[in-house]
Order: sequence, then structure tokens, then C-alpha cells
Amino acid sequence: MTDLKPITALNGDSAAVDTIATLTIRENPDLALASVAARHGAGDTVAARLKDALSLSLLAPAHWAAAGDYAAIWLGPDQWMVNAEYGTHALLASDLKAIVGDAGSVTEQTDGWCCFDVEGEQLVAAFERLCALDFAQMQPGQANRTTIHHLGCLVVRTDAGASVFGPRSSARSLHHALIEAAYSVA
Amino acid sequence: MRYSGFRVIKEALTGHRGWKPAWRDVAPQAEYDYVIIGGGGHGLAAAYYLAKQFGGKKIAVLEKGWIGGGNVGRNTTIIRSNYLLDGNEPFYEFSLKLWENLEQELNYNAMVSQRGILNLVHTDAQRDAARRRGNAMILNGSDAELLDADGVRKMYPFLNFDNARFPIKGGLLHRRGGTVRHDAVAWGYARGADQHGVDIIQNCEVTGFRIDGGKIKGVETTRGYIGAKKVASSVAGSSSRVMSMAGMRLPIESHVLQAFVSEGLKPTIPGVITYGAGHFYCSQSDKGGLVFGGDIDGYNTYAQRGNLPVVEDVIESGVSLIPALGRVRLLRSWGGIMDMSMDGSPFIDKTHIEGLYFNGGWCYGGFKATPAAGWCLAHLLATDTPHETATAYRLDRFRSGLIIDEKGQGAQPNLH
Amino acid sequence: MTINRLKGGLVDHGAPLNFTFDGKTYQGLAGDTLASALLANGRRLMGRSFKYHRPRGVMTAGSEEPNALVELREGGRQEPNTRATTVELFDGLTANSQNRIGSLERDLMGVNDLFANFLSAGFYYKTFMWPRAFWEKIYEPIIRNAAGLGSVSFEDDPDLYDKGFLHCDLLVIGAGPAGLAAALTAGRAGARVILAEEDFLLGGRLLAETSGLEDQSGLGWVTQAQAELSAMDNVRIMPRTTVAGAYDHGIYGAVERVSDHLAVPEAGKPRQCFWRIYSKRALVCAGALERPIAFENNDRPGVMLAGATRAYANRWAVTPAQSVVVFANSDDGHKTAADLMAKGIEVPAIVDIRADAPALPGTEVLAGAQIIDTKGRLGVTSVTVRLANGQTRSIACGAVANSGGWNPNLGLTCHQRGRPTWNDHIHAFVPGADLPVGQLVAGAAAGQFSTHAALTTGAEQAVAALADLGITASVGDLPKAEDAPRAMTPFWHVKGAKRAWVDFQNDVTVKDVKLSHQEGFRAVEHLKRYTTLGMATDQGKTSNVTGLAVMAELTGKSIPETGTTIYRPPYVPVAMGTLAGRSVGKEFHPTRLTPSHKWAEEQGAVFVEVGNWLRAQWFPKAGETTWRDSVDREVTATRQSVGVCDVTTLGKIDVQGPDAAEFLNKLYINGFAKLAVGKVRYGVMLREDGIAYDDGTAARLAEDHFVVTTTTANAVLVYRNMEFARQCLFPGLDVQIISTTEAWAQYAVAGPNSRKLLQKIVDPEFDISNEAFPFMGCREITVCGGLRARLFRISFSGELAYEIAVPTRYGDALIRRLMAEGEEFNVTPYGTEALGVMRIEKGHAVGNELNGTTTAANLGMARMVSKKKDCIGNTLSERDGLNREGDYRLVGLKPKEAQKMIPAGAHMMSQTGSVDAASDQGYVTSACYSPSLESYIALGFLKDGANRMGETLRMVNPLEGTELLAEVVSAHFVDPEGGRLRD
Amino acid sequence: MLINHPILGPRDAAEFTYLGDAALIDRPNWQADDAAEAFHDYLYLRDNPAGLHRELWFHEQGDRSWLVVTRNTLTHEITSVELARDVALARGRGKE
Repeated sequence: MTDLKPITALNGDSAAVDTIATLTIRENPDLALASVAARHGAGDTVAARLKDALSLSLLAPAHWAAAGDYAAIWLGPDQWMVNAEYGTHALLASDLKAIVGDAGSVTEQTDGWCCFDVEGEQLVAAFERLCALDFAQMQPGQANRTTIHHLGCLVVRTDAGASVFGPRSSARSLHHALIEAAYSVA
Repeated sequence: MRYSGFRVIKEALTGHRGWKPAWRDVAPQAEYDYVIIGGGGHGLAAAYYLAKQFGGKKIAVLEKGWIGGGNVGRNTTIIRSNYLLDGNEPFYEFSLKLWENLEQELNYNAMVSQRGILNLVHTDAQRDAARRRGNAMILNGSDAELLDADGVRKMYPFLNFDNARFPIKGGLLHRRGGTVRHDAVAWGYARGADQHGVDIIQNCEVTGFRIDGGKIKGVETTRGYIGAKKVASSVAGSSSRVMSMAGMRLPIESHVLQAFVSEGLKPTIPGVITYGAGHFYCSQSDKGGLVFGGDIDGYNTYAQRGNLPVVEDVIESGVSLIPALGRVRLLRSWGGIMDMSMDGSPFIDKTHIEGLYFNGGWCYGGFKATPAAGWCLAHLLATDTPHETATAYRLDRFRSGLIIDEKGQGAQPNLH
Repeated sequence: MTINRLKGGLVDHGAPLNFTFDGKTYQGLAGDTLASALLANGRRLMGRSFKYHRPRGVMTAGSEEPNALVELREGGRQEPNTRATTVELFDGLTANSQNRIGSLERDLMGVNDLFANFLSAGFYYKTFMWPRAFWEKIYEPIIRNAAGLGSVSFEDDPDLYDKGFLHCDLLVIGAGPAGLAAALTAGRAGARVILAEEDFLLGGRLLAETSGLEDQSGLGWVTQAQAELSAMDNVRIMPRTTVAGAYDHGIYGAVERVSDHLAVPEAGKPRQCFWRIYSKRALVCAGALERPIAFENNDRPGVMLAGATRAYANRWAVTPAQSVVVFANSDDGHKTAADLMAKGIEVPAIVDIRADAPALPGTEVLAGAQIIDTKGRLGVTSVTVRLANGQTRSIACGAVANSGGWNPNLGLTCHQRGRPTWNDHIHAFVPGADLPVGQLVAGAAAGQFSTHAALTTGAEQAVAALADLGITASVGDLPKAEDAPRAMTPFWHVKGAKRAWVDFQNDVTVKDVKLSHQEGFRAVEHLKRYTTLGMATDQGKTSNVTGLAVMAELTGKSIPETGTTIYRPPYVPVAMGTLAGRSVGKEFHPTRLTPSHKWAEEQGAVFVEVGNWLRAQWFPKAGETTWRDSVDREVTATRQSVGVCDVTTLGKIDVQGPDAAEFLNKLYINGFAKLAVGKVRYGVMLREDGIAYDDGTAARLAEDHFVVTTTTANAVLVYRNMEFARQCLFPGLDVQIISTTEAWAQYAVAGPNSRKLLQKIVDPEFDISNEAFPFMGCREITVCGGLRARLFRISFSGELAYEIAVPTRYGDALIRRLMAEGEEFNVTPYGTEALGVMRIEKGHAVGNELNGTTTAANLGMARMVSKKKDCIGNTLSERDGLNREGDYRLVGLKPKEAQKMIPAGAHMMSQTGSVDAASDQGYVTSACYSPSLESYIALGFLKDGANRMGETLRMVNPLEGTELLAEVVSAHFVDPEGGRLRD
Repeated sequence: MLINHPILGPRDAAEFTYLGDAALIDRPNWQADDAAEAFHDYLYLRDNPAGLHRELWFHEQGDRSWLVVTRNTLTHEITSVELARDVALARGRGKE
């Protein structure tokens, strides 16, 4: 166990939480991430192996699904982002690689992204000011990549609200955009 | 008819009855020595210089709509000779010298206003590149000054110095650059060409070339066949369409560049400013509107209009650079179709068809080139040799590898 | 004193609001606009015209207003050219008139009007040419100061602006009778509807007319419709929202004035929001705009459009004067007269050009008569009428209601350059067939002028639009409405006038149009450009058709033969702040922070923008007075012991798959197939045109797994090009790629003690000795007790060096640990400046050298190019023009005097020749002071550089007036053999 | 503009990066006798039609698919959108 102390994407010792009127924006550092891409013609094999090993379904485009401690978000053709509890980060990629074997390519992505969970009554109004997605029509289980304040982000609709994954180095700018949108619709 | 202040006063006192049409409205003749396709700035200037400077006779300019309706009437009116490369800078400096004497030459006030162009720099690397460019300009006989941030602040105190994402580190000032009343350039050349006997034929669209044994014979038009010994295409924005009628594929794509004007304002921006950290350049017209633009939309198009992403991108840049613009209103936006070439530089060249000449590929730099492009095209038409400042503008330069790539972006037209 | 306030209307007589205009305090009512409030106070004079500085008052009651432009608010919130007709009054509002010298009443620039005859259309093209120098120095400054309208405060705008995105099935633009009927129809059918209305109240002309609906009041129905729509979840009503532009594929831009009706926006709230609306269908219900008749002095304050006059009376309960003459060519003007009289206003006469004009009780109808002049310096006091029998009569009045017919409001229908067509029945242009795809038009905007027609076409067009989308809707119950035919006799201008205004704001008169014709500017666009007709801030909404009609008369052609004019976005001028939204100031672009940012800030680092990244440029220490002190120290310490630099910003792309090596072979000029696992190789990428555009390393972590680095600047481009190669050029290669730039904090640890330092943090099971982990090795390891990490033995500085990567969140802790553990080696953090110095000392090319015009040969890397395989750019790199003898070659440069700086950007000249473009030998790309050599040094491209070592050249910099001599040397200044890398 | 992504449905064109004519898929064979001429024509010459244009767009802010979009350059109307990879495979591209 390393004695190095991690910091969050917002350079904090603990996750930032902001509540603005009814909206809560919570930095979520508690995820381990790895991408899984199917090799040529092996999409079904990858899916089957993940299903067998983790009960995890690789869903259709623009969707995501969770199973137990894992979730998989569609990123692109034959490519998914698997996330799990942060404690798995050291092994997530190698575990996944062991599962998919030669059928897939796995890349460690845990700190490639920052994540903000957004919840509250004005959720739709806030996202109308953030991105071009038809957020009002997005159902829990859907996920889309798009642009927020010039940043390529992944917007994941959850039961509680939405999670926004953005490039970690720009966490401050993304957070700023979320906060301003929240004030705007407060 | 000669224009002058006295003439204006005389006409004012006599009910303006003496003013004559600025150019004759003529029907096409059966045959000309020279037919220039395209009644834009370049075509009209070429006709003017061909007649006046090179003694050309029997010259027609064919315009499918109304003269000056293309990019000469849709641009942001900037003139400059602040190019880097040897293939370009002498040409643009030649052009700027012609601008400097244009009104006397044409007896027409096109409001050439050398208000100075300032290219801002925001990084050390940009400043080094500006230094290289400034030196190249001076070595080619143009003018340049390198300003530091304080120098910029003295000229433009209202720029965003204190709350900028990309701080201003200085700028390359080109004092002889400036603006010109764009429509007046077309009208002034048209009037001048007309006075030298050039037939300007509007509403006459070329629909085909008549080529026999590899030689041009004339053009088919919506107003009938017109014979010609030499034909030049000068139709930036439509070059591919016209030249395809002669069976040519060009190293050109057509793209839209949007331009914008604000509501009229009292004097606000004295010169021309270009932002180095975003897509935005701006000047103020004599009428008071801030005239500005930025990047091209980036997709092939022949529709003279653009879309919102670029509108917003340009204005984000503008307000970031000049925060006081926040409460200034955008009045109008429009689009012009650019001949975007594969290295960002133009062509003034013969073609493989004897007697058929091509002037195009001007990207968004055609307006400032107008006098020199006209002159050099006239030179080529009259002498069959390129003018000394336009020797590099060859159609075969991509085959040879002698590319003139100012921006270093390679064969991707929408990045030039 | 509100002398012209009437009873009734939709203003709140119990809610007075104070405001000032030109420093004088007035009182208006809630529900007023600035224009209606000024009229209520008896103020007709509100502005000055553009060219002649003629006194002007309000002409319209909407956003088409050409005259009543004011500077609203003050300081950073000052808004020039604000139409008083669209300003919702609030308590404390401040406005000032503009475009004047001295008071509005006594504008000194009014003298221009005396010289109007000399200032005819296009006069400036014919004069001001002599002497040449006078244009910029004398004439132009005078013209510029006279021109322009309002002024900019030059203070930063303190307000916020939002942008947003909305989606709908049907966007209804305008909430008059047509728009309301459409929204109700679509809303009831369950469609997603957005109803956008420019005004702060819904209802459109129903609020301005007394005679719209027959079985109920207009307002009553509007209220009821609004209530029904508000109750629908699928309908979004957006008042104060102007749809400003129609863009491709059903995208509309709209400005919502969120806070403009307040003195100051609420904290955190925007002033305005710019909405990008994605509509499947859009229905334009934007109504019609009235057009004035041109007659002598038809521009005096008090001359207003008739429809506006009755809107002011009916909705705002104000009148411009107690006595109003009506000038009309149709029954529409009679409506104004009737409504005014019903409000107790005197209407001395209706001057009707029609010989058979009907009578109207309560006033005298002068059939077949025309107004031939008006009098009154700052406002109308009387009109002169030429009667049908040819006699003239003067009629005293304080206002003229001018009614020349209505033009459908075509703005949005033309934004994609669609051409309207002429309708001979209403004598106006109506929307043509080439509307923007997905757009429909209803009501008066479509030329359907009766209220009944507006309601029914609104509903019918909504049904049609939804049918396209597979949604069934039906025309429900609509109120019974007037359906009177709109007979009219086209009449454009009174003949024989000396000056009759067509374009009021730009001062274009009928005579200017005639002059334009006389001088050959007959095409519509020539007319516009020569006279400036329609080029003012109203885009000619009230003037274009009249101008065309006059030109048509002159050419003897019909109006449609003469031409059409189209409108360009935006429909009304839009504040640039709104279009910029939040992306201004420090938030113009996102900021990317490196993993060591927090730590570097604590060290007092100076930061520099590199693309969107902020990187530490150098780390000043106490006692250092210049940046050079810091940089020299950082370089020296690194070369002597060990330095650490955050290099996270380099792009990192994970390349995996059975064909990964073959894939890299396609991208790099050199080969990667034979690179051993655990090894790194430097590579150069070409564009397809053979020009070098990026360089970096590829580390082979497994047979089927590489990590590729790119330069910071090109990370996105290289990734895009890789995807292009993977998906479009070589889809048969089984390779998967993904960017991992952000996932790893990566530090260069460089210098002779770098290994010793790393050995203190690398977990002991990993042997990083020179033998076990030689130059160009790479490994996955753990550090600091089991943290996963990657170690690369690569060097940019030319020293024994490594790059170590850990998960980004540990980057902060790692640099702190390196500093702590490195204390014994005097470990030194270094920034981008020292990094730059060391790479120049080593002759490594970066963006300054990879400037998009240089080949591998120019860079001295010709031998790297593998000719045994294909790679992108290989074939075209062989063109003759890129392989001439004597081409540029990267060289080193050392000044003859070591302490003289060679400026990057200087050009190279031979010692003897002249200094001009023809003698140019090359240029300096990068320069620095080298503490290692105790000399300034530089890199540059020199013609035939490889064969000119030892030559002395002039480094000329005429831009800054400097010049010095420098010797051409190898670009590898430090350790040219590379021995240090391998120790 | 909106691009009707074959997988994701309509998306704002602002999410995409434009490259140019879809003929850029047809990269010539480097070993052909006329390779120099073929690469010149491939990289530099364009039909640049006024009308239907098949062109390459990259969904940079989305799923990273390259698309072949058929769009009218006079009206901007888009009539078909395909995954460029499918187009490339159909045009016989493989490992070379």
C-alpha cells in the first residue's frame, strides 16, 4: 500500500460538494475506470466474457448498464468504459484484460477523467444551459458524449440525476461551468 | 466625366442633373480579343490594367449577376502586405503600393485608409514567428514594427490586458495596412475600365468553353456565344465550377467565410486588430460599424451563409479580447465563398489549354490582392509571361513540391 | 406631467415608474416601453438621424424602429443604439439621446441638413481625393466623428450571459393570433412546442387592435390561451425571446432577455440567454410590418406609422399628440382614426389618396388628397395637403399617422437566402417557395392579414407541420374573428417632393434612389450599397420595399422584375455579450492544469499558457532578480545533478492490437515492427504531403501494446489522424486506440543523479540499474510502496534521464516525494524555459522547427526515413521541390560575441552581400542563453546548412534594428556523441 | 447543421471535425508505377462539386467515428450518413 496521498481532480484532499438552491454538484473521486475495446470481429466474444465473469452487459450505443460492483458505458463502436469502486484501480485493467483475453484491448483510464454527480430539481434546466444533448428526454441508462464549455464530456443519466465525466486536467473549468449553470437556474 | 469636389458642388447647385452612369450598360459583341469571366474586383481590375497599362483592345468582362456581387462586396475590407514567404510578400507589397495610389489612378474615392494593422501575439513562440515575419516584410520593402505589451496598451487601452485567458504579450504592427471601402473598388475599376473602352456585361453567365485542338475559341453564355482569342477565369468562389467546364480539376475547395458588422458606433477602434489567441479580427468602417470576422465555417459549400458555431466562436473571441463589446450589438452577418487552395496561396497562371488563363485560389486574401491580381493577370494575358511578383503562383506547384504554405497547414484547405 | 396619457390600455395606472431621459426625470407606468412613456410625457423628439442629424421621434411600436435609438443605462452597462420601442420600462431607468453635439434639441451637427444637397448618395466617392494625404488626416476623421450612432462606454460589461440548448417538435415564432392558434393546436396534440415571443406580453396585434375578435375581447382570448398553454407540460412559453436567426437543419438562434426589464440582474443570473433551438419544424408567425408613405418632410417627430399610433393608444394608453392627421392609402388608416377618436383624440382629417375613400364619422376624409409637406422644427405642427382639386390646405396637428400598407415580416424566411415572391393582391412580398427546410409561415407573415386568416392559417400550418412528423393534430375551436378583405391601392411616394424619406435612419430619400438610377446603380444590391438604403440597424424593415418600388418606377419594370432584397441574420441586432455567453475573460477557453500545479503554485512558480495548459515556466528563488537567473540555475542544477519537470502535457495514446506495430509503421517514417518489448523508439510523423508535423516516442509495453507520445500542441491532431488511418485508410489492421494523456502524471527526472533519486522511490523489486534498464528502456513498475507506475528511460535534456508516470491523482504527492528524497542531490524543479534551453543545447526540434513547412531532410533526419515500407507522406516527400540541393537544413548558431543574443526570427545574410529578401539565407527558429556553454546559442534553418559549418553569417533583425555575427555550428551543442544518455 | 449519425442519431455538427472529400479514403498504392502522380491527384485535386458532396467528418466530441456524409453544397441538405469504416471496407481497403 503506497504512502503517497492522492488529491482529487479539483486538487482537494476530499471531494468537493456544492449545493446551490436545489442542485447538488458532487465531485466523485471514487471510481476506477478502464476502457475495453473489442478486437476485429470479437465484439460478441468480449460481451460474452464480461457477461460470464462479471454479469456485466455491454449495451447498445449511447447506453450504460451496471451489474454488481461494475458498470459499463458505451463510448464508441466496439468500445466501452468499465467502472468500478476506486479500490480496484490497481487491478481493474489487468483483471478485465484477463477476462477478455485476446478478444479485446484494455486501457487503464482511472485518472483520465474527473467525474461530477449532479442531482436536484433544476437538473434539466441546468443541463439545458450546459450541453446540446436533449437532456430532458434522456432516461436513466443513457449516456452520451458531447461538449460542455468547449470540453469533451461524457454525460451519464442516472436514477439520481446525472454524472458528468470530463477531462481531468480541466476539472476546474468544468466545475466552474456546472456551478455557474446551477446559479443561473437557481 | 471627372469627379471632384467642384463637380459635386456644381451638380448640387444644378439639381444633380449632370451625373452620368458610372459605366455603360452594353450588349456583348460577337468577338473580343480578351474575355474576362467574372465582374468582381479582380476581373474588373484586370480589364482596367489590360486596357490602360498593356494597351489591350476589345476587352469584355462577363458577369453572371451584377458587378461587385462576389467577394469584393462581401469581405471585411482589409488591405495589408504582411506575408512571410518569398512567394507571397513581394506580390502583396506590389498590391499595397497600387492601393496607395488607387484614388488618384481611378479618380474615384475608394477610401483607402492606412489605419494600421496590429497582429497580437500571446506567446513567446508567436513573438518569434512575428519577428521572422516582420523581418521578412522589411526585407521585401514593406513596413513592420514589433510592439511589446505596453506598446499595444498605448494604442488600444481597451483590450483585455488584466483578465485575459491568453495575455497579450505584444504585437506586430503594419502601419501601411488598413481598410478600403470594398464596393467602391469594384465600381472604381469598372468606371475606369469602361472609360478605357472595356465592355462590362452584366447578367451574362458563362455556360461553357469552346475549345478546338487544345486552343480556346470562345465562351458560351446565357447571352449567346462570344468568341475570344484569350479567356481568363477570375471567379473566386466558383473557380472549380467554371474550370470544370474546361475539363479541369483544381487544387481548390469552396468554403464559406462569414463576416459581421455591428450597429454603427462613434469612433471606437482606430485601426485593424487581429487576435492571436482566437479567431477574430476587427476594424471600424467610416460609417461606424465594427466590421469583423474570424475563421471559415470549415466545410465545402457554395451557399453564401454560415452557421452558428462559427458565429459564436468569433464573438467569444471578440468579447474576450475587447470586453467593452459585450453591449455592442451584432447587426448583420453574411457569408462569402472562398476558393480555398491547398496551400493557402493563389494561382495566376496559364492552363494546359492555349489561350485559357486562370486567376483564383485566393482563400480569404483576395480583396487585398485586387490591384496586383488585376495587374498581374493583365500582364500574363498581354505578355504570356508571369509578372515578376507572381512567378510562384503556378498551378503545377503541388506536383513540383514548390508549395507556398504561409500557415504551414499542408493540403487541408479549411486550415489555411 | 404625463399630458398624453390616455385611459385604459395594458399599463398599470397604479404603478408609476420614474426614469430619466437626457438627465430629466419623467414618470411612466408599469407596462410601458421607454417610447410609450416618453410619448405619454409629451416627448416626441427622441433622436437624430445618421447623416443629416434631422430631429427624429418614434415611428413604430416594435423592434423595426429606425428613429428612436438611445443610449440606455450608463457605465459598463451602457447600451448604444437601443430602440426605445423595445425597452421595457423599469424604475430608475436611465437613457440618453445619442448622435448629437450639444443638446438633442440643438444638435450642432444639424448643420449637415443645410448642406444636404451636397451630401447626396455616394457623394464621397467623388471627392476628398486631393491632396492625397488629406484623406486619412483631415477628411476621414471628420466623417468618422460625424458618422456612427451611439457610443461605447469602454468599461467592461459587468453582466453575465448564458447560452443554452432546447429541442422541440415545433418552434412557433411569434405569439400573435397565428402563433397562439398554432401553439394551442400543437400543444393539444401532445407535440413538444416552444412558443417564442419577442414582446413581454403574448398576443401580438390582438393587444393593439380594438377590432380583432368578434365574440370576445382580444385580450380575453389571449389570456385564456396563455393559461391553457401554461398548463401543458409539453409547451414552453418564452416571452421576451427574439428568434434571431434561422440556420441549417432546423436550428434557430434565439435571444431571451432574462433581466433587461430589471435595473440589475439578480445575483448569479444572466442578463440574457442565447438559445440554440433544435426544431423539427418551425412556424414563423412574425406578423407584418407597416410601411410609410414617402412625402416631403415625412420624418419629423410626430410622423408615425398608423398601426403604431393606434397600438400606442390602445395598448399603452398614450398618444403622440392631442391632434393627429391620418395619411392613408387603405382602410387601415381609417381604423387608426376611429380608435384615436374613441380615445378622445382629435383627428382633424384623414388624407386618403383614394378618390373613392369612404367617409368616417367624426372626421373629415379628404379623398384623393396627399400630404405634400409638414412643418415644425422639432415636431410636427401642421401638414400641408394637396386636395383632389389641386388646392392646398394647411392643417394644424401634432402628429401624423402614416399608413402605406403592410409588408409580411420576412426576416427569418430569408436567412438561408430564400427569395420572397411578389403578391399582387396585397402589393407586398410574401415568403417564397425556398424557405429554410422545415420552416412554415402563417398569419400576416404569410400575407394572411385578417385576424380570422391568422388564426386559421396558424392552426392549419401547425397541423401540417406535425403531420410531417407523424403527429396527428386537428384545428380545434378558434374564436370568431374579423375577416375583412384588405383592399389597398399601392402608393409609395408623393410626387414632386424635394426630400421624402424612404430609409429614415440612414437618411435615404426618394431623390437618392433616383440619383442611384441615373448613375447606373440599378441592380437592387447596387442601389442598397450606393445609397445605403436598408443598411442601417433596422436592415430596412420599413424602407426596402418602398425603395424598390421607386426604382421600379424609374426603370419602368414591375417591382418583382426590379428585384427583391433579402434579410440576413440576426433578425434584430443582438448583443455580442449574449453570443459570447460565458466563454469570455479567464473562461474564454478551458484551463488545463498539470498534476503538479498545486505544488508549483506553492513554490511560487511562474506559469505560461501552452495551448490550454498552464505550465510552470520557471521557479524563482529568493534573491533571483531576473527570470534568466532562475532558468540558468535550473539548467545548471539539472546538468550537474538532477532536475524534475512536469511533462504530463505531452499527448499519450494507447495503441493496442495484433497489428499495432504495423499500424505504427504506417504513421512514422521509421520502423517499429522490430522494436523489442520493453523498448522505446523516437519517431517522426509526416503529413501526407511529406512535411514533418509531429515527433515523439513509442514505447512497446507488450507485443500488441504501445504507448505513443505526441507533442503537447498536436495531441488532438495526432489522435484524429490515427483514427483516420485506422478507420478509413487501413480498416483491415486490427488495432485499438484511446487517449490516455490525462490518466498519467508524468515527470522527467533528468541529470547525472536521476537514477539515484529514482532508486529511492522505485520499489526495490525493480532493478533500474544501467544494465538492467538501459537507455530507451521502458517498464511497468511500482513506486513508493506499490503504486502502479511506468518508467521510460528517455531524455529530452540530453542527460541521463527518465520519465516516470503515476496515476494523475498521485502526481502531486510524487513530486513532493521526489523533492524530499532528492534533497541530498539538490534536486531542482525546472520549468518550460529550462526545458527549452536544454533541448536547444541538444538541438532537438520542437514546434518552432516543426513549423509545417519543414521536411525530415530539413530537420537533418533524412536517414531516419525507411524506404522499405509505406508510411503516410512517404511518396510525396520525394517531390523534387522538397529535395533540392541547397535546401534549408537545421543548424546551430553561436554568436561571435558570446554575450550577444541572437533573436529568434532574425534572418541570415552572408557577411558581404546586401541585406534584402533576395540575399536571405535562412532564419533563426529558437534561441536562448546556454549556461552550459556560457554563451547565447540558437537554432535555425540555413540554405545548404549541412555544408556550411564554420561559416560566419550576419543575423539581421531590421525589425528591431539589431544585427550580429554568428558562426554556423552543429545543432548538437552539448554532448553531441550522446554519451551522457547511456551512462 | 445536424448530422444524423448512423449510430447516435442527429448530433450538432459542432461536435464534428471536417476533413474533406471522401475520396481521401482512396489512398493510392505507394508501389504503383504512377504513384507520384496518383498521390498528387489524390491529395491535391478536388471535384469540389456544387451539389452532392461525399465528405468526411470526425465525431471528435462524440464517439470518435469517422463518417462519410453526403451533403448538398448548395443547400446543405444531408441525404445520407455512413460509417467511414464501412465505406472504406466496401471500397476494398484493408491493411494497405
